[in-house]
Amino acid sequence: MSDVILELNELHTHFFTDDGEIPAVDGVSFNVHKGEVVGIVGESGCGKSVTSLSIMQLVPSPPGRIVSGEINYKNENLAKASEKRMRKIRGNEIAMIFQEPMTSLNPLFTIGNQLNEAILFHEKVSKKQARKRSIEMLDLVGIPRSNEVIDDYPHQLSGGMRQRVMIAMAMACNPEVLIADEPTTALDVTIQAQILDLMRDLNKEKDTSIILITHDLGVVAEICERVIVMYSGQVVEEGTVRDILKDPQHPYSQGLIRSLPKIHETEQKLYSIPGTVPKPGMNMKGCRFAPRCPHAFDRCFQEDPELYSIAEGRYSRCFLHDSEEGGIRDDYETTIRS
Amino acid sequence: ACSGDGGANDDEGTDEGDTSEDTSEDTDSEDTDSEDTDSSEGEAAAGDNVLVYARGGDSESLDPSSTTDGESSRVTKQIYESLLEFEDESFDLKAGLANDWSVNDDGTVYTFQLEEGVTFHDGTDFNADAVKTNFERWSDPEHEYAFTEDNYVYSMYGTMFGGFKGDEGHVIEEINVKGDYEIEFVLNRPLGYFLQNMAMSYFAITSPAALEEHGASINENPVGTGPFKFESWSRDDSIVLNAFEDYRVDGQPKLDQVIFQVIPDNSARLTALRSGDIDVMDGLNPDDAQIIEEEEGFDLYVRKANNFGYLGLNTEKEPLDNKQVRQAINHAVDRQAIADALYAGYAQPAKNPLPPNYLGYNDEVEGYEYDPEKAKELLEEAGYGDGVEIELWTMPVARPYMPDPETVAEIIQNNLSDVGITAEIVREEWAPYLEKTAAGEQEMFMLGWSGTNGDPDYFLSALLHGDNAGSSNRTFYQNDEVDQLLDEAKVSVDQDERADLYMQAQELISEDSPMVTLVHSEPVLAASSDVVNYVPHPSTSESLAEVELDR
Amino acid sequence: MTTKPLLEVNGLKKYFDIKGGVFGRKVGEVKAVDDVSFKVMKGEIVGIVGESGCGKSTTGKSILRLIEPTEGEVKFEDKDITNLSFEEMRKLRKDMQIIFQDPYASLNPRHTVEKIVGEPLLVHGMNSADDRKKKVRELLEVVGLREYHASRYPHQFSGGQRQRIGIARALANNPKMIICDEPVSALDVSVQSQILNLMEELRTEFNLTYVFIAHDLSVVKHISDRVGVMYLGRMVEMTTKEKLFEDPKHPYTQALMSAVPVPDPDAKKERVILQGDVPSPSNPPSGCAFHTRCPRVMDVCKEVRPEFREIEDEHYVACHLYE
Amino acid sequence: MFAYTMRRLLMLIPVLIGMTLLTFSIVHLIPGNPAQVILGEQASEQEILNLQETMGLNEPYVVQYFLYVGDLLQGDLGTSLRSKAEISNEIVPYIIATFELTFFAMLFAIFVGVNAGIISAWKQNTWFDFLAMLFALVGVSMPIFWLALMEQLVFAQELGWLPAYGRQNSRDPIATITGFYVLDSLIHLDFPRAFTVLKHLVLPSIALGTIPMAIIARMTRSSMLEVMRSDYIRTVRAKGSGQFLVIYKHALKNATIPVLTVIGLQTGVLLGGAILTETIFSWPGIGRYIFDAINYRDYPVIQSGILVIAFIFVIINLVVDLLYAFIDPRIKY
Amino acid sequence: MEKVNSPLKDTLKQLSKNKFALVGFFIIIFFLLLGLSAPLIAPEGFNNQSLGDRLTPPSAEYWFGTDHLGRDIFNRIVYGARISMMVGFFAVTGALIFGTILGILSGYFGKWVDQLISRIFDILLAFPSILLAIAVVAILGSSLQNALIAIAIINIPIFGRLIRSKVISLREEEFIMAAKAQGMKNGRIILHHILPNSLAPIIVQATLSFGTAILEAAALGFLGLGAQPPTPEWGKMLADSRDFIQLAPWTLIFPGVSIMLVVLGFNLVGDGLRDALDPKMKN
Ligand SMILES: Nc1ncnc2c1ncn2[C@@H]1O[C@H](COP(=O)(O)OP(=O)(O)OP(=O)(O)O)[C@@H](O)[C@H]1O
Ligand SMILES: Nc1ncnc2c1ncn2[C@@H]1O[C@H](COP(=O)(O)OP(=O)(O)OP(=O)(O)O)[C@@H](O)[C@H]1O
Ligand SMILES: [Mg+2]
Ligand SMILES: [Mg+2]
Repeated sequence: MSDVILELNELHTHFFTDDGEIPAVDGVSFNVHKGEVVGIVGESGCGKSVTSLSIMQLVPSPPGRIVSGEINYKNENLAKASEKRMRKIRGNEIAMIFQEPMTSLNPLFTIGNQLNEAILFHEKVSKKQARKRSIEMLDLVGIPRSNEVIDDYPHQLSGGMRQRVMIAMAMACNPEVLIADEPTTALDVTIQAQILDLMRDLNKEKDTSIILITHDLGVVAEICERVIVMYSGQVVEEGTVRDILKDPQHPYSQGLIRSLPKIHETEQKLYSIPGTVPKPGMNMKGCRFAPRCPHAFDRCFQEDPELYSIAEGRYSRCFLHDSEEGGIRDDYETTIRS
Repeated sequence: ACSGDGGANDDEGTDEGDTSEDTSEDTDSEDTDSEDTDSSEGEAAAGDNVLVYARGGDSESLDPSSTTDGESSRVTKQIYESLLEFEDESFDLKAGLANDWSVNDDGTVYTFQLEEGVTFHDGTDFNADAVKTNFERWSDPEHEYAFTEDNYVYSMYGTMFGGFKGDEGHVIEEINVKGDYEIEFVLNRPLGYFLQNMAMSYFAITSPAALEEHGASINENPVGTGPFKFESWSRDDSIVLNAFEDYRVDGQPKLDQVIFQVIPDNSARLTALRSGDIDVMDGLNPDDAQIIEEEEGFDLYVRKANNFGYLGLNTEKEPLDNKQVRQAINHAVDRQAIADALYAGYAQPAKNPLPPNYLGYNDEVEGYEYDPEKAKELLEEAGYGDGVEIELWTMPVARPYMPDPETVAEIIQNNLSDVGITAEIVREEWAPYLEKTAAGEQEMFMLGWSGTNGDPDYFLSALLHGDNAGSSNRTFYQNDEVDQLLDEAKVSVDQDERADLYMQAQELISEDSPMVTLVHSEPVLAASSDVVNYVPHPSTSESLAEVELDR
Repeated sequence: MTTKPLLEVNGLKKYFDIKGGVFGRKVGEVKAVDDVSFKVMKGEIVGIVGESGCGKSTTGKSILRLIEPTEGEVKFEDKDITNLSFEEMRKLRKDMQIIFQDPYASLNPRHTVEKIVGEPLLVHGMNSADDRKKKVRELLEVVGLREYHASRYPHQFSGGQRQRIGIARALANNPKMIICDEPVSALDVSVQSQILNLMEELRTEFNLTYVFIAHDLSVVKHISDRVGVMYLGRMVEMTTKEKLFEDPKHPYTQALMSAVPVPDPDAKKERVILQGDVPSPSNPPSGCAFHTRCPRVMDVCKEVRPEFREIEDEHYVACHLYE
Repeated sequence: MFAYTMRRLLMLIPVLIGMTLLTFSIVHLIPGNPAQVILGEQASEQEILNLQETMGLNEPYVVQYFLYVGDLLQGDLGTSLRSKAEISNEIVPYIIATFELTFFAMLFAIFVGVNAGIISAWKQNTWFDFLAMLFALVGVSMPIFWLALMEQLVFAQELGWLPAYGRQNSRDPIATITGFYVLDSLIHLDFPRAFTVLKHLVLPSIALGTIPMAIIARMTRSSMLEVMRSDYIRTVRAKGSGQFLVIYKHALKNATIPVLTVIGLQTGVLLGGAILTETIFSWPGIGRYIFDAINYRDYPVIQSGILVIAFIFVIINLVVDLLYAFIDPRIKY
Repeated sequence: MEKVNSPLKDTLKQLSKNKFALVGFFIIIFFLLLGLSAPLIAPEGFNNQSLGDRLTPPSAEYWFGTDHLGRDIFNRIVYGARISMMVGFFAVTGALIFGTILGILSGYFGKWVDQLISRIFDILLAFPSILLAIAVVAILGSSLQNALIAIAIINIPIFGRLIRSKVISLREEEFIMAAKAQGMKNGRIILHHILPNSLAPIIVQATLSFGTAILEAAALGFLGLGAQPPTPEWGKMLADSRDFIQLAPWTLIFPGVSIMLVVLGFNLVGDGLRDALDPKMKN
């Protein structure tokens, strides 16, 4: 595998609200390699967005704050970086696109204006040059009539077009890492297919690392190489796409995959994970998934399981992998990742 | 804050400022282009000889005859002159535009000799024709200068001369021009106060040429013969008058300019005076008089009383139809307390429905002492010993004779409750108030009367003559004896005889007590000590021709 | 399954006016539903899929006359309900129910569960409070909630639980048919299956008929007996789910199916990526609405609107390819 | 944009008709005979009748209304009963005086309000935010006439820093050109005078502008906070923008829309508040004009004054609406 | 075990955490109690003239000094609290009732009903409110009661508009659609679904309007168009004392401060309520 470009280490991001402290990201660690597409999946509220915002240092503050942990980007800890430094990095080195293409563009400025900005922030070019680049970027993301669209306002574009604009904006300065937070959730399937196609191409062409956040395992299967499964602010499993989808290890991942209706198979009854996703900030003793877990035993309710390494690049946060418990795969060495 | 040393253009500036008597052409030509040079002129004017006179409200109109508004006559008094004038501090007569006058024996023909060589501000001559034109304009609604279509109304003329041309009561039969400077008024019956009328500021003479020129906008372009000529008027803000160089009296006016500044808020006006922004302020809050008196550099002026406020008692309504009840109420009201509380002492408790310095004022009348015990006795006698409820109508607006009617009502209410009369305060808007009190719907009510021509008839007949019941006589007081006395006095031209008749009337009225005469207010004014020769006239408008500034 | 249709929709149209111009007059229309016809048999689950804005919800709501259809006929148990009076329709609502997509917006935030579920009972004549209380408990039980939930407010529930409350409310008066407007699309995957299972159970238990609207093909496929595919306010294909998924006829259906991402890294499939965007329903293309994006477009498609025809047994398609 | 403008203009018609109806009926519902009021307590019955006749008060209401509207359409507001002058001429200097005052009051309100709002939003939950918002709340809780009086007490009477009345130094009246004294002084290149005029504007502008200022500050703050939370602001920041640009380019423009509405509505407060402030500060503006007219029952003036103020208010709100369309490209018609 | 709270309790809890709102609440309670216990605090009443003690400065005997009729300003302020509270209450209630009815009619039924009502609101709102109030009082005559009516009238379109827009947005909500789908009648939908859900903004507006109503009443009183003497209405007290600003500033300071405090109290609570009811404001 090529070099690690971004590494999260025990990241804790908490929200300090009237109702108490909410550990939205509760010790997340993973890394991203150069040119790789990493997927983060998990149900709503499990902390995917907060994780990505933390990387960008864009967690709404107050009430949110990175409490501890490191975000190492090319040997620099972004968690400690100054706002000035972050401004240099944002958009230039690490770019981000968001879930809602409808609201993520400022309705009062033209597409061109907003695209130029992305370039002008980071490069010393004239307005004219920036505009030229912007048009090129629009062409790159497959927007027809780019030299007209550039003077349009966001409301004149469809959702898919706007998401393309967002991607163009993110790619404008050739970032090393592109974080895409549910880029297709708001789009129709046929449009989603277009966007995923586009992202795949960009990844190939520019060798940009992509962190793709989604709750759709299908999307993950389409374009990701590696997958991180999150549950309630924590990483519960990590592995390659094939590993996760074909051979999930964590009971949560297992349940999740079994509960999907399959389009190419017919089954009478769907599997379903009992119970509901815990509310963040609730009583957090023991494994977060224990109350819904079919394998749960006493220890799960007492102790917090660690992220066990169960194979090369393969991790799962479950006591079943603990040699002491005689876990299902106790032949793997159980080293603990920091 | 006077911003003018005027260094750059002192040529023109000082020229005009210092030598106000000579070179009339010079200044005339300057006047025509005064628009452009106004700021430099302003600076010159801002020098020493500009008087700023601040008052609470703006003039309604600068056509003196078509308004009854005191703030208007305050200004028109400077611009216009009448045939006769009042003496400085009284309603005694002196020469005005007419330097001599006479009346025939039966009091129906008045002849006036007019001042010669007088010009209006527009340069035209003043003469007998001008006088005739003015009187015709007022008396004849069809007259080309009557401007009836533009809502001009000459109500003061109607009141003073018994109506208009063609009306039954109209007293002026004909006006004859006897020569350029002699004019004769023929009356159809004698009128005891005809000459008084001629001195009223309302009947001042406007230039016929100006009437021709300005038409119905004469009210904004006044042209008279007075000591000051009109310069500009910005509504609800200021009226600027400049000295009239050709004024008929040599050496007058002494001022270069008078500015009438409107400052409605009493305390703001006082502040302005104390900071030197203005020179004279009308309508000083009586409570503040003390401040002025104590403060260095300011003088307090007291205007003689020319009005009185009263608590009317509707003599047709029970229990007020009972004389004893009316007398009881008279005894119950503490006039001195009202004078003190409301006017800080700048008012005299009133015992007659006539201001004290008037012809025929009867000082012998005893009046009613503040005596709650007596009042209770009287009530007892009248059969209301157990108390009685009476409505007390309060006027909703402040008038010169009653600057704070609400407070007075409250005091009276308090007084009455002391003697067992429960007064319920009733409020009506001003127009309905007047309408309803005229219709006699009220029981007790507050109102007052201000003098205009300084003649007792204007007070006594209007308020207490039986013929006027239901219009200006709102107490519905009717005493044939009184009526007869008033009628006689009205047509007599012998002033001593008149005085005697009025005195008798007052005796009777006091006994009948159809009203509680409250106080004669004496308005107070304040001025900077720089102001010299300023004499407030009881009629509220005085000429500023002789006023000087000594800075 | 009986052959008698419970619901019959014929030529249903719903046009929304677009206001504008100087006088705020009507300047155009959104053809949200444009001539849709289908039948639903008793006891059947008919799925309707299509992309966002294609008129699925409008169809569902028009059937219930929650919005007044512009044109067309809706027959419920052989009775044309498009002309019923307000009061008649109100009574009929006992038999026809709807479950909404958004579990957060479809429950009155100020009412307790008790009131939410009990209210339909009240308005349809169950006046005794005790009876209602009992029935509410029963219903909660049926949808997998507890008795103590009755006194709570919607905001105290998770999305899945809320959707259960919505279902309980729909079931209150033992309806014959329920229109489910994307009942699971707002839910998390792990909860989605719970609800789908529940709905299937209820269907057998209460002998219900569903019109199941969704945009997720796999969900529709899982639950439906027959499936209709909509595009731009029109039904383009409708058949049994087996036929549809094995042998989609309409090029749009084919593209749609290929675009659905499958959570299987090994699934090798031929991808048809459609070009361009969905046209606006206020200005739909002439002829076949899909012709602007169709990979197999012919000249005739631009001119003539294809008829929605039965080309095989129980297989309806609106496409010129099959003429 | 044209269609939008036209539509907004056409929508004005029923409002304007309603306004004339309302002003007309208000005035005719006021009890009391105007002739009586004009002539006062010392007038005779006959005089009152005569005046009534000449004033046309004896016509039926419907006739009076149509005469009124007919005149209005020709720009004729009637004649003042009090001054006998054409109201349409007479009213102009009053309107200008009020304009000058409200302009500066608004300027004060917008400048201070918007900036305080921005800083508060930016420094949310700091002591500045806390104080500014408390101050703003006190500002909206204060009776403006009381504020005016207190200003007079403190700054004019006790400290003597600022004049308590009028528009200018009364010894030295300006030669008006436009009627806007500040402008006129500048045209005359008379800077000391401009300064004096400005000094006269300070207290009344503050008195009048305080409530709008407070409301604008609060609105700006909450609108900014909301905008700052929005997705597109996050997008701008994700592009690497600095705070300043985020706030003054992206956020402010978006936050402006609700603030504009408030500004539009606050002009109404200003115009209404003018009645109170203008009397206290002896400002010869339209508020005082109307108030005096009410006391005098000068029907045509009350009618016209209220109508003119409402008309100005409606026009300002129209302008605000058009500004929206200018700022927000989403508004098409 | 999770606590079960109704939305109302949640709001109150939220509100009680807001220090500003608490302060406001206490101010209101203070003045309310002051007004209620006026006869106890000032048994001699508010109109006890003692002309000898005119315009005495604050002292141990007269805490807030006396006015131009020698009346104890403190007593008058205490009684004035009653009036202000009453004005606020009746004006707001009146406006609320009529505004709600009109707003709901207009919002729920739409079409010409909406057109008519909205146009009327437009016209009323085209006039600066104080002018409209002055006009109404001019018609009805100056009295506290009429001022109250005038204030209610000028507030009707404010409530009406608010409720109309709320109803229109609610009408599109799915739960209203759901209620219709259950077969509910319009009356029930309005009463049980629309009204309770429009309550939040109405309550906030009502609280804030309480404050403005007091201010408006004071303004009318100040112009002499509201309460009539000897009613110790604060605005009227200010008007009466205007001439004594240099001589006896206390006659102006205390009534003014009282008005400001009460209004501030309502604004604080209104603001707090808004924050508590608006989830967007929550952190
Ligand atoms: N501004 C905030 N204030 C308080 N809590 C927040 C805030 N933003 C996020 N959270 C909390 O952090 C948790 C994680 O949120 P996050 O947005 O990362 O979820 P997610 O995995 O992206 O979910 P989704 O799929 O819905 O986008 C949530 O449960 C939420 O309660
Ligand atoms: N009340 C309305 N007024 C105007 N247009 C409407 C209205 N309701 C829906 N539309 C339009 O009708 C079309 C169909 O809407 P509908 O809600 O039926 O789509 P849908 O298929 O349910 O979409 P989704 O999957 O997003 O729920 C859309 O273009 C929408 O914009
Ligand atoms: Mg997210
Ligand atoms: Mg839908």
